[in-house]
Formats: sequence, structure tokens, C-alpha cells
Amino acid sequence: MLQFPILSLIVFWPIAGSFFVLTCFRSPRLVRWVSLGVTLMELSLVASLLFLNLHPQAGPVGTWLLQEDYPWIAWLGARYSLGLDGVSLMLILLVAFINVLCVLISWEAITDKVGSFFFFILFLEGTLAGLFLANDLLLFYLFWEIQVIPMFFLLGIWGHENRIHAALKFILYTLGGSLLMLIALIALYVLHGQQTGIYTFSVYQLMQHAPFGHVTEILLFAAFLLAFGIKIPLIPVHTWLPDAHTEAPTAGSVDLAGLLLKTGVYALFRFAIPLFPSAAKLLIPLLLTLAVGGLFYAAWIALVQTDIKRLVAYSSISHMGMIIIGVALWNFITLNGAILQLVNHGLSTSALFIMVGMLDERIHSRQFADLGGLWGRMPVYSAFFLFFALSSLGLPGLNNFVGEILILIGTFKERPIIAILGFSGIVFGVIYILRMVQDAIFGEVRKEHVLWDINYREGVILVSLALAVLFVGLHPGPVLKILEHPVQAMVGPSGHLAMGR
Amino acid sequence: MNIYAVIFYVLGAVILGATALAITRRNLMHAIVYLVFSFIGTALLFYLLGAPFLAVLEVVIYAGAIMVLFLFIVMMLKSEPDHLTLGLRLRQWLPALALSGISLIVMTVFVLQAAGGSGPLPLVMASPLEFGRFLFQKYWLGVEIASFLLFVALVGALYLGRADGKTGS
Amino acid sequence: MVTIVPYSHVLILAASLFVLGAGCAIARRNLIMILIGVEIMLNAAGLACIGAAMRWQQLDGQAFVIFIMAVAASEVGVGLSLIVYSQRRTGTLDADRYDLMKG
Amino acid sequence: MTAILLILLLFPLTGGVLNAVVGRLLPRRASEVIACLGVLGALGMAVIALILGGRDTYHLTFFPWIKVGDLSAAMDVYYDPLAAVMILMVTFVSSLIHLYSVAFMRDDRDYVRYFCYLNLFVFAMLVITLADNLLFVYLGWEGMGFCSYALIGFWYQDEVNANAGRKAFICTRIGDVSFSIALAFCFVLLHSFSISQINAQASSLSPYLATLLSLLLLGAAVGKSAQLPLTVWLPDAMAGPTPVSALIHAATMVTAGTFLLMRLFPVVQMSPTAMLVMAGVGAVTTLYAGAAALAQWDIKRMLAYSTISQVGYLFLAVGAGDIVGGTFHLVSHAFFKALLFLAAGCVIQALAEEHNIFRMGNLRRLMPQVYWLFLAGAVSLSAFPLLGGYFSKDRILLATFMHPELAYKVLWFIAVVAAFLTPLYTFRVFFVAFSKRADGRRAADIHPIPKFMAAVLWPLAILALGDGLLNLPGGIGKNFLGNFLAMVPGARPDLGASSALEWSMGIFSAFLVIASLILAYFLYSYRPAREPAMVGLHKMLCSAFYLDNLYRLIFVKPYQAMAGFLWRDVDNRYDRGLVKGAKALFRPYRAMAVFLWLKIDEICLNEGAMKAAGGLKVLSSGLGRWTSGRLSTYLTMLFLGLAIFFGVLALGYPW
Repeated sequence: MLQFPILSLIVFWPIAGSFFVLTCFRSPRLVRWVSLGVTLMELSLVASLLFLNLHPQAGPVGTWLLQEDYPWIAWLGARYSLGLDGVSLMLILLVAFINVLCVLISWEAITDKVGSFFFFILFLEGTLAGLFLANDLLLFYLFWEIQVIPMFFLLGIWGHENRIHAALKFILYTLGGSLLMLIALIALYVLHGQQTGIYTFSVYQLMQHAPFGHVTEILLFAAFLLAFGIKIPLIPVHTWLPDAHTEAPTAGSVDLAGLLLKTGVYALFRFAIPLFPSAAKLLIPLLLTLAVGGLFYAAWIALVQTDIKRLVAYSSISHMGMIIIGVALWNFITLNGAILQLVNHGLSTSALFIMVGMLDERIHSRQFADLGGLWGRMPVYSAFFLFFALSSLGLPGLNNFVGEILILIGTFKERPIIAILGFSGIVFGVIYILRMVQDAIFGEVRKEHVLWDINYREGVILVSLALAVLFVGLHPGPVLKILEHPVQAMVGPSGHLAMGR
Repeated sequence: MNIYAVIFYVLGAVILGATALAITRRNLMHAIVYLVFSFIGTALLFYLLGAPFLAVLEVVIYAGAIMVLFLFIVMMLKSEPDHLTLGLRLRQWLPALALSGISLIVMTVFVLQAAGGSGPLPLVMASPLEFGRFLFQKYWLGVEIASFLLFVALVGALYLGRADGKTGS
Repeated sequence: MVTIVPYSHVLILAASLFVLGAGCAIARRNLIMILIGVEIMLNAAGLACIGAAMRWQQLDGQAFVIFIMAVAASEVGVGLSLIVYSQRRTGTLDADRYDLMKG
Repeated sequence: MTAILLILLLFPLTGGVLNAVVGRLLPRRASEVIACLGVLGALGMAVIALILGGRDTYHLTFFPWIKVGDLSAAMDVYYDPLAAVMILMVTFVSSLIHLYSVAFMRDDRDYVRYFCYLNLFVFAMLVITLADNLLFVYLGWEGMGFCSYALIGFWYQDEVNANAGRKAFICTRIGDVSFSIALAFCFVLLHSFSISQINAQASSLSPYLATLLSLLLLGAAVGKSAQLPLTVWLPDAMAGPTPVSALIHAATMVTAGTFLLMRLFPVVQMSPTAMLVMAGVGAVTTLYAGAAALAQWDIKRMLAYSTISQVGYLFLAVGAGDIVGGTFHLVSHAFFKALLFLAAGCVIQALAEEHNIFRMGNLRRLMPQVYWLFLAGAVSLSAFPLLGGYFSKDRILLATFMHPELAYKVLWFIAVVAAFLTPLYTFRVFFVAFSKRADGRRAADIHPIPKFMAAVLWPLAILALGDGLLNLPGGIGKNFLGNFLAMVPGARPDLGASSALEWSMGIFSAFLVIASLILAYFLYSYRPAREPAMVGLHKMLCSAFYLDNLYRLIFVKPYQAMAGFLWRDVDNRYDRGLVKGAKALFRPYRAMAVFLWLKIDEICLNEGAMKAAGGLKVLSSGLGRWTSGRLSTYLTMLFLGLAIFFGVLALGYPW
């Protein structure tokens, strides 16, 4: 249907690259350069989409910028259909950008079994790109399941002290949730089939279904919500995240925080809510309480962490709470803000994890008791650390502020109380971030270490991230323009959650 | 109830009796000899059911080759007689009997109920020539594969059976 | 046209033979007897095929018996050599003594 | 006009960024020059803008920032006389401070970081003064909050400074919450962020909403200008270098709050109740801070409290509806307070970081130049007749007195008492520190400070003293500032008070100041003052009515009961691993967080999930027993499967 299947290329190029990397595992140096080449190629591919001045065209599976739709399992009605719109374009751009950084960070950090490490990283990148592009429910579920495996190995093999426990918990949580989702998915498939006679997995058709019985709709939505809630993570099911982060290698936790959390939110607003609008409408209060609860709960706990990586992990839970407020309210401004905040969180939290990783490389410990007074001996590092800490606490002029303001002002229109809670939630955010900054950089030196400032490679990573953060912060125009059309399509003309058709 | 039906039931009885005896013998030699009788009975039945070539084949392969092989192995190993006491050790046979009983009953009920199965069998004989031509026309590939299978079995048996120093008892 | 016994009786005969074979395979402890049980089962299958061939006047059933015999022969060959091989190593033919796979 | 203002904004920004990026590579002199140029350039631009702009207002857009649906925030500027006066004052005072700090930080290694933050600070303040879009103001607002955090905690080596910086940031951030809510209110009610449109639509607001909105704005201003109840952070902010304190507490940060209220005066004007609350907060804070300043032994903390009280006057002025008086006092306060701070800086550096006034003395003879500068500042602060602050403070008192409502008479009385206290605490410090004392300082232990530091203060001194000319009630400079600000919405050039009332008020306040001066002379200069013991009334005043401890108390009581048991075991076990920085926070927050972390997060959520997983293990070991390894069991299992299969078929079969 399309002359050059660029979307499939974007999805399968990293996967092909990963297998190629696996073959040349003999020399680590070669592996590193090849994987860097693969990720850079992927980034250029995705970037080329930006300059292709695509405009949305209607296709068999709804209006997308680009779409590929081939029969996959014909008798089941599952089609291999990838669709690109503004939102997924931004997210795969984030995926490609973050993965280049992942390769660069683990240049010296990873010494044993280098070949397989980069295999998992690239494989994960491919599956993530696939997940963000898939708009066939089965294909989406396929990628959703596959992405857990490389992450599990990344955590399990190259992690820190009790990595096995963390990896086990990670896989138990994610798979538990997604099994429930599988059941819901099948139920949806069958119910839709009975209703309309055509058995298909394509989300476009599934969305046209007339609302099922009241209870079934809520049950299905709850199952989807649980699976995505675990990944986001929402409050009661978040305990795997801090462990997974503290034990993961730098590249692993950057991938985990930067990208995997996004899949949960993306799936929520791309699949769960449009598929069950009436149920979503009913569960908005629940979602909001979980989100606001998460915002305060994680911020409060982050305050007392003794391990800097755990603190950043809890901070990302708190940020995710803010994003979910935006998604739950589902009006044009908050949804725009939430999606923008997804990209921002990806940038600033990955930056923080990268910096903590660099610290770990130098001091081999993440406890606050060993840090302190870094500004004296690592001024450039500490300057960047302060910069990214500010970006994550939402200083205006940097990226998170734009997202947060959009979300909270959009929320103010419909639910002022939630917005006020959100605003005060930010204050808690300020408290624990400042505590982290003070205990890490300022204050007197607690332990003597041999410290060297950031070298050329680390410099490139941090400068590129800083530029991205500043660009989105000061000039979010182009990003918002890309997001405008898809969000308008999702929100529907009424600007609110379109009632069940 | 023509003569052929009588022969059929007699042969059936002979086969079942011989097999039943074969599987309950304590002494292996006896079991194998009874089995040979049972296979010869089956061969005759094949002949009755219009498959003369296969009847001969049955005698040659089953009664001939396989049973002789068993005899040869049993004599070679001359292991201690099977300690199965004559008295039926209930605990050992109970599961077998129970399961066999259930499945037998169900099979027979099915067979009797099944619509297409109960038609009387016309007496017609497939001559070996006709059967040979049919076999090599339609199932030439199957026969090749069967031969290859036998060849592989041969190699396997040889390999396992070789008496190198390492595995000497 | 002369007809002999109805097809169902042939099937019943084959079924009982099959059940006898299975019973032998399960009940007996001696490896050789188990192998014999399997042989009986294969033979019963052959019988059923012959009956079917006669019932529907197609030679495919009989062709199939050839393959059954081929399989049976190769199976006995390999089975017996295995038995000899293991008997030489462990000195016994009792099936229950081979329980390395426990656990 | 757009170009001028754009360059005005870009000057400090480029100065700051240049310093941050390449500052380390340049020699010390070069980075200092960049910093000073940044601010002096801005001053030049401000003057040009004043000449060209004259008295009319301009709306200029620079840069479209966020555009989502009907929410649009562009970086645009609303330049009117009020902003003109403010940017002139801010740039002038900051450039003087920059020049002063070149000398002040002469032997500090981290000068690059210092100048970078200072420039960014001035940039943020200019953004606040010029911005039209409230989001753009918020950008400046937060930027200034961050720069103050970084500058107060500049000497981060020891924990106290870093904590003070953080406390300042968090307290202002609490204020910012009400600002962001006000922001959201504006968008929801008036569908736009731009100040000019909000002012235009202000009349459409219902009284209730107008009150709510202006109270929220008041909350923001209180947070930033350290009025009650958020005054705790300002005295601690003295931990930063003195020029920073001068910049923060004289020229920029504290005035930003009142400026915001003046800028949105049409909205505030709509609700008399909000204005009364504003005036009340102002008056009470003046009295509170004035009393606290009386008992301070640290020269900088005294100046901090005096700033709080003077800013209280500004709130009183805005509350009484007199923007001209407010601006007038704001400008004069900026001059004499900057002068006092910088002079104190000279004294501190000369006496090797000595802050306690009772251990100074004989400075009149040892440092004559600083003596005269400090005297000029003190005189204009205490509103000595015909000098410095006299006319501006007198105008505010007059405006409050003339306000029709009775409540304003009470506020007027409070303000008068505070006006009486101001000369008292200023000259207390003056006499104790500078007059001859037996146990005073000797010439030997005076560290030489560069001439340049004191010299740069003279323009400030002249302006502080001559400031009254700007807006004389009568005579030649008649209402010069008032007429200039006439175009600003809500500004009334002259109060239209009868000349008799004016004269009587003037004489009354002059008499007041002289009486307080005489009292101060007797109390502190006649008999050499000893350092009073920290007990009773003195202790209460010194610690500002224990407000700081009061806050800790409010937060301690509710949690103590709940977290009782946790307090002992978890806290001790937890404390060993904790770093001192976190402990400085309010203890109950920490206990609550630890409770959440250890009890809820770790135990019930974590272990709960693990027990569920454990259940699986029990199940699987049960199954394990079946694989006994005996061949027969496997075969039986196989046959059992077949039998069951047949059984099921049999059941399903239509008999």
C-alpha cells in the first residue's frame, strides 16, 4: 500500500541490528561501535519522518500520517497494521534519542558479556518502536509482552546486589497484569465479533462497537487499566519500580524510566479509554484519586530515601501521577499537556538516572551518606546535576513546567480542587528534589573519593539532553503543533470524553 | 451366519485367548510362544478380510522376525525369571484393569452406535498384484520413507549394540 | 454378494486386542513385556485398518498396514537393543529401577 | 521600542549565560566585566526607554511560547510608566551592587558562579517588571526564586547556608502555589493571561470572585515579599553574601510582590475587603518586624527585619489604594536600604566577618567614610524630616489616614507606632556600632577594604537623602512622580487632602521621629550599651515572637501523637543512616514519610505481593511429588488420560 515501508523498517531495523550485534560478540569494541551505528541510524530514520511534511490521510484503519496494513493471521482477523500519528511520532523520536544515549552511557560501564547486553538494548528499542506504532490490538499485545523479556535480562544479569529479587518482582508484576489484559482482549474480540459479525483486532473497528453491558464494559476497562496501571505505575501496584530501578544498570534504568513507563500511559490513552469510553467516564474519579494520591505519596516517601536512585525512582512515580491527572480528565489542554509531559519526563528523568549512573561509576555507591560537597571537585557535573534537578521540579523555562502548567490549568476548568492539590503537590516535589540536590552536591564532603569531572563522551550525552530540555522548555511550539491534530482527533469535537457512541 | 462369520469368530477367540495368556505368563518364553500363536491367528484373519499379501507379510514380519528376535534376546539375557508371583498382585494390576475396562466399554459402545460402522463386510479379495501396483502408484513416497526408517533403526541398533570396552558390564 | 461379519465386530475385536496390549504395557514390570504390549497394540491397529479397507473397498487401509509393520519392526529393533544396552549396564530389567528422572 | 526592551532583557541574560558557559576559562577580570556590562547595559537601555517611551504604554510581543487550543502564553511585554520607574530603579541599584560585589568578592574563588547567578537574578526581576503575560511573569517569578536559592546558599560548604537557601526557596514556592492558582483562575474566568486584558475585564468580575482572586495574588505577594505569615525565610536568608542580601532585600525580590499587586491594581480595586486585608497584613507586619528588629544583635538580621517592616508600608499603601505613594516609598526604600546593606557589608568585611554589633565600636574614628554613609542611610530610613524617606512615608500615612473607612484609622495608628520604632532600632545599631566605646575595636584589627567599595556608595547616599524631591507635596517638584504615573490605572497623583491636614500630618510625623531619636540617644549612646542577656522580652523579640519555633510546634503536635511508637524505633534506626541535611527539615514530615515508606510501602505492599508469589511455590512443590520417576506411573497417567478422554466423549454422546 505504501511504496517504502518506513514504519516496519523503524520497528525491525533495531531488532535486525541486535541480532547482528549478537553475532560479533567476540570483540566488545566492535559491538559498541556497531550498536551505536544502529541506534544513530534509527534516530536518523525517525528524524527523517519529521521532515517528510506528512499530513494525515484517511486509510483503512483510520486517519494516520503514515500507515502500513497487511494481513497477518487472516483467519483470526489480526492484521499487521502500523499507524503513525503525531503522538507516536514524538514517542518513537524519544525512544530513538534515549537509546542513542543508552548506548553511549554503557560504553565503559558494561564490561562483561557486552555482546548480549547491547543485543537486549537494541531488541528492546525495536519492540518499543513497534509498540508505539502498532494499532492492531494483537500486534500491540505481542510487543507489550516481548518488551518485558529483554528488560528482565537487563535487570537480572547486569544489575547490582539483589538484582534477581528485583528482576523476579518486575516480571511477576508486569506479566500478572498483562495476562489479565489478554483475557479482556479476547473477551472484547469475541463480544465485538458477536455484535458486528466481523472478528477483527484492529483498534479502529473495535472502537466502533456499540457499548456492551454496563458491567462488562467496566470489567474490561478495569482489566486494561490494571495491566497499564502496573506499568505506569499507579499507586497500589508500584512497589516493583523502586527495586527495579535501584538494581538496574544505568542503561537499564534509563530505558525503564525513560521509555517503559511511557508505554503504560500511551496504552491507557490510546487503547483503554477510547475502547471503553463510558466505563472510562465512570472510573475517572478513581483514576484521579490514584493519581493525586500517587503524587503526594511518592513525593513524601522520596523525601526520606537514603539511596539516590530510589529517590529518583519515587520521583518518577510522582511525575507519572501528575501525567495521569492530565490523561484522566481527557480534555484538549490537559491531554496535550500530559503527552508533552510524557516526553519531558522521559528527558529529565533519564538525565537524572544518567547522572546518578555516572556517580555510581565513580563512587560505586548510591547512598547519600557517601555523597556530598561534589560541587567543589566536579563543578561541571554538579552544574548539570542542578540543571536537570531544576528541570524535573518544573522550573519555568525548562521542559516540565510547560507540561505541568498545561495539565493543571486544563484541570482547573473542570475540577478546581484537583488542580489546587496538583499545584501543592509540586511544592512537595520541590522539597525532595532540593533535598536530593543539597545532600548530593552541596553541604560538606562526607567521604573522600577519587573524583574526575565528566569526560568528553559524558559531555556529549549531557549537552544533548540539556539542549533538548531547553528547546522543549523555551520553544514547545513545534512539538505542540505535531501533537495538536492527533489529540484533537482523540478528544473529539466536543473537547471532552466523547460519550459512548 | 455363513461359514466365514464362524471362522471369523473362532479366529477372534483364538487371538484374544492367546494374547490374554501371553500377557499373564510369568515365564517370558511362554509369553512369547503364545504371542506367536496370536500373530498367526491375526494373519489368518487378515487373509479372511481380503488381504492375502498382508497375511503373509504378518507371518513373516510379526510372527517370524519380531518374535524370533524377542526369543533370541530373552535367551541371551537369561535374566532372573520375572518375579511376578502367579497370584494376581492386585495393586499392580488394578489400574490396568480398571482403565482397560472403561476404555473397552466406551469403544464398543461407540462402535455399536456409530452409524457408518456397522455395515456387513463384502467378501472380496485384493490380489497381491493389484495391491502392489496400487501401493507403488499412490504411496511410493511412503514406502521410501519407511525404508529409510528401517535403515536408521538398523544403524541405531548396531550402534547401541556394539560391544566396546567402555560399556562392558 | 457374500458378506461376513459386520464391520463393528472387527472393530470390537481390534479394540479388545488394543486394550489387552495397553493393559500388558501398564501392568508388567519387565521391560520386554512392556515392549510386547506395545507390539500387540500396533497389531490391533493394523487389524482395524484392514477391516476399514474391506468396509470401504479402498486399498489405502491395507497400504497403511505396511507402514505400521515397518514402524513396528524398527521400533522393536531399537527397543530391544536399548534393553540389551541398559541391561548390560544396570544388570536388571525391572522398569522401576530406572528412576533417574525423579524429582 | 521593542528592540530597546528586547536588548534590555537580553543584556543580563547573555551576561549570565556567557559567564556560565565560558566564565571558567576567562580571566577573573574578564568575567567581572561581562557581568557588570550586562547590568550597566540594561541600565542604559532603561534610560533610553524612559526618554523615548515617555508616559505612554506599549504592548510588544517578542516570542510565541506556548499555544494550545485557547490557552496561549507568549513572551510579550507591557511597558507603562510604573514599569519604567521599576526597571530604572532595579537596573540602577543592581549595577551599583554589581560594582560593589566586584570588590566584595575579590578573594572568593567561585566568582564565576556568583556573577552568573547575579545576572540571571536581575534578568528574572526585569522579566517580572516588564512581562505582560502572567505565565511569563511566573517564569521570572520562579527564576528569581531559584537564583535566590542559589545565591543565599552560595557558600554551600557549611550546612547552615544551604539550609537557609532551601528554606527560602520552599517558603517562596509555597507562596507561588497561590500565584499559580490565581493564574489558573485568571485563565478560567477571563480566558487570557495578559495583564492588560485582565485589567480591562476586571470590572466584569463579581465582587466575590474579585476578592478571591486578589486574596490569591496577596498570597503570592506575601510569599515573595516575606510578609506575615511567611516571614521566616528572610532573616535566615542573611546567610548569603551581603551584596546578595542587599539585592534581594532592597531592590528586587521583596518589591516584586508589591509590584505584582500594583500591576493588577484594577482587579484588587474591585474588592474593598481584599484591600483592607492587604492593608491589615502590611500594618501588622510593619509593627511585628519593627519590634523584632529592636532586639537583633546581628547587624544584617536587623536590616532584614527593617526591610520586612518597610515593605509592610508598601502593602499598607496598596491596601489604602495609593499606588503613587507605594511606588514613591518603594523607590526611596530601595536606595537607602541598599545603602545600609552595602555599608554594613563594608563594616563586616573590615572587621573580619564580625556580625555582632555589640563587639563593634569606635568605628566612627576608624572608618569615617562608612560612618557618614551609614548615617545617611539611617537618617533616610528613619524618615528624618525633609530628608529621604520622610516624604514617602508621610504620604503613605496620609493616604491611610484619609481612607474613609474607620478600620484604616486603626491601621494608621499601628503604622504610626511602627514609624516611631523605626528610628529607634536604626539608631540603636548606629550608636552601638559606631560611637566611641571603651571595649570598642582598635585600629590594629581593622582589615583594609578597597577604597572603591565605599566610593561606589556615594551616589546611593545622595539619592537616598535627596529622594524626597521626586514627589514633594508642595513646592517645585510638586507631585513629579504622581504626574508621571498618572496614566497607570488606579494611580491618583495627589490625594486631594486639604493643605491644613497635610501640614499637620507632616509636623506630627517630624515630631515623632525627633522624639524617637532623642530616646535612642539616651538609651544607647549616653551609657555604653552592654549586650543584653537573652532572656524574657528580649529573647522573645529577638526570635521574632518565636514564629519560627511556632511553625515547628504547629507541625510537631499532630504528628507526635500518631507517630509515637514509630518515633522511637524507626527514627533512631533510621537516623543512623540519615544525612544531616534531611534532618534539618521539619521533623514530623520526616516521621510521616518514614512511616509511609517503611510501614506501607515496604511491608504491606511489598511483602504482600511476595507472599502471594510464595503461595505459588507451595502449589508447585505439591505437584512435584507426582514425578516419581517410575515408568509405570507415567504409562498409567497416559492411559488415564485416554480413559478420561473417552469418558468425556461418552458423556457428550447423544444417547
